[in-house]
Amino acid sequence: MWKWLHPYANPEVSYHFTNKLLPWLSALTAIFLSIGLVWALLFAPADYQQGHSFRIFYIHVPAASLSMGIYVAMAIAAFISLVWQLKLADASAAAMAPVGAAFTAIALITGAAWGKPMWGTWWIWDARLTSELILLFLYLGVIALHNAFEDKNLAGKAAGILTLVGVVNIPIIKYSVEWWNTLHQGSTVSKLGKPSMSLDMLWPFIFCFIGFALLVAVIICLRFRNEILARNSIRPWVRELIQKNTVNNT
Amino acid sequence: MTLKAQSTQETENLTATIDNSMIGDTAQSSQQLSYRHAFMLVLKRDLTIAMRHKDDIINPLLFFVIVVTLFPLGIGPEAQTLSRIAPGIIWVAALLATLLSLDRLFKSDHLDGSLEQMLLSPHPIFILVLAKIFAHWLITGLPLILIAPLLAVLLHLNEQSYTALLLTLLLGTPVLSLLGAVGVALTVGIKKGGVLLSLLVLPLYIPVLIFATSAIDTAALGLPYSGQLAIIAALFFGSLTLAPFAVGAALKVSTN
Amino acid sequence: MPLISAVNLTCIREERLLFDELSLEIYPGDIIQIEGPNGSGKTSLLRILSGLSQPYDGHILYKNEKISSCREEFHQNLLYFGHLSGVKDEMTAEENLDFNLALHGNKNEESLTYLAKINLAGFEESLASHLSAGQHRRIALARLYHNNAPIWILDEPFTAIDKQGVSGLEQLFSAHAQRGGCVILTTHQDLISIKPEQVKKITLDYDYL
Amino acid sequence: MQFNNFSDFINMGGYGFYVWLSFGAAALILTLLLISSKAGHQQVITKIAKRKKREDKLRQAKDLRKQQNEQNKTALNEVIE
Repeated sequence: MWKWLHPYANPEVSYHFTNKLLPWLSALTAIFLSIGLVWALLFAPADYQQGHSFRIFYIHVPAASLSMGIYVAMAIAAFISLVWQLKLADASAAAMAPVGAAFTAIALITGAAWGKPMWGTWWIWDARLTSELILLFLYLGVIALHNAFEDKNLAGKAAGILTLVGVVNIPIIKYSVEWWNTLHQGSTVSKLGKPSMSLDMLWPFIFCFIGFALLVAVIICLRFRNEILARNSIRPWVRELIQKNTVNNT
Repeated sequence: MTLKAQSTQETENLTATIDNSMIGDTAQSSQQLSYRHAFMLVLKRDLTIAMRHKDDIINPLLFFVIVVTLFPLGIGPEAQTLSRIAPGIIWVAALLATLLSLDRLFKSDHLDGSLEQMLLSPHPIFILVLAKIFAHWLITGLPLILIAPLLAVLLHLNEQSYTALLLTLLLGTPVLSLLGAVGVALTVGIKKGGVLLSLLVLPLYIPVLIFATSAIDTAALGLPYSGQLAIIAALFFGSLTLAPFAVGAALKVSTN
Repeated sequence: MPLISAVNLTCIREERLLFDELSLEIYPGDIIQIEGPNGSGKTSLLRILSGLSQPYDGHILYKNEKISSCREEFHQNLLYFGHLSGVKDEMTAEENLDFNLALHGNKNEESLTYLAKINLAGFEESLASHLSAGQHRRIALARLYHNNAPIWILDEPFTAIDKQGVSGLEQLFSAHAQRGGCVILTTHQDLISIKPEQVKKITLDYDYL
Repeated sequence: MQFNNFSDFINMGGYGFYVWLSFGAAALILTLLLISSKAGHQQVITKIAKRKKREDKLRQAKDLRKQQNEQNKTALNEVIE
């Protein structure tokens, strides 16, 4: 596997590879996301209990699960960069943090907007919402640490350590918040039951989920590209690239 | 650019004539590198420094007392309300007081260069870090535990909860020091690391806060709270084994 | 066998290339003076050699072994002295020296004589905060007299040291080199009492300026 | 199609505000992120280009100084000769 991976560990190769990948990924994203969203908004049936407010589900759930998934991916990248000193893993972890934070924020906002009609309040200290909020704090910490260091390599290492500490803590935090929530659960708040999904709800959901996942990939690729350039700014290939770019522009 | 420093011929002649017994037999002239010795060495040093710099001990303690006194003034003096929220107040105040004191854990050592020397010592970093964290806990955590019952009286804490309060603080404050050390180690090289530190560390403190306050609440009802204590103990041992390594790695990054 | 060698070091600071593909070998008996204008990477090179900083690329060998794989042995044989002296204000001169020696695994029976040798006799009991900048650095440099570490890496050791102290240190360096140790140092002054042929110079110059 | 006309669609069975708030917020955040990520590429390139220009200038100045030094030297040698 390492042999196969090796050429991609070269910044120049992976920069051009990402560049080639981007149009295809973007096209796929556009297809899946437009089908998914139109289906979810126009054609999917309304929930028998929640009515049309159920359509928030098609953003909220993908955003929430992606926000967790991105953190895990970031932790894996951080681990690789710390153990094998792979600078590209560092760049990818740096590219992921803002995307993860954005999806966490979306999950929180849509959660609140869904909660208002369902629970009658914008915010409840529901276990899932609370752990999502804490996840946002963790993301913001990682981003802040990235920005606090002037040297990008050091920033990557420091943020990597924090990410790993965070990923050990996430299950503990999640468990403690759930446990705390059941302990303090008032009887007035009824939790949303797991919606029993019919097929005509499941399909648009699948399309939306894949669409959002692809969108995540596109944004991460875009940012990854920038990170590679910024980290290799003194390399001759970057200099050449910039020479070409500036000539083309003028 | 390639530079090569070549060995001169004279040096070999010179080394032959001069007694070089001092070089090369480091193992004999140095002490055994025992963990216990290294631990005690750093612990003794940090405690000596703290004793000569007493405001380091007193200021966080005063902060703790003042924050706790502010709550009744803000909420109202009803004994019932106060005793209901007392565990939370005491624990949040303890958390903030620890956070306030964390900055000094590595900052002054970083500024005067002794941190570099520690990283260059042949002793394993984690043992030195552990000694520093233990010293920090002795200086800030322990006084908090000693003064907490007094504040609990001010807040009308349920009489059944005192043991639980002390036990949770005894097990929980070391966790605060250990996790906090990771945050400080990450931010020690940054000029304005103070605010960043709280952003990094406070989310990690949430589990301790939840289980500790819940143990105290449960004790107030006269129910067994050993479950929560066991979880805090697990958090303690978990962070005791993992945090020193994370701190060591973070310090290497910060002093780079 | 070189005591310490650098292989293909590349160092980037603040997105500036300080040196690229730098290799050097340092043998017992070498006194190496690293020269260069401010900001040319002298301190960075010393920190990389001591293992405090990670180079962007390349690695450091101690007796042909990577320092990351023989950390304990390397650190036992290394004495690094940086810009910051590592002296605590809250402790006395003697306590500081004792701690610094013990931290590096050395016995500290003779710390009083070392302090006397570096001209700090009579100040053993005074808190470091009451001493001058030069005396601070002397406390740290007193470790040099307990010389069982063959590799000395000294960053600007003469800063704030008076003339007499400087020549004392220089004699100490050449004695150390003759005993089979090596000294790597940066300084803006010329070494006076060490013969020029004994000193090897490495000049750092940046590419982009 | 679940809706008879456009105003029905906007109304979302009375939940219009919440549904459109969610979709709007998500769209806004994602578009901003996408734009900033895309713009970042050009920003990085201009930044590096600027630095390159500065370094080129410095190098030229250095070469010039070298040339002048050499000229001075040869002039001096001529005088001596």
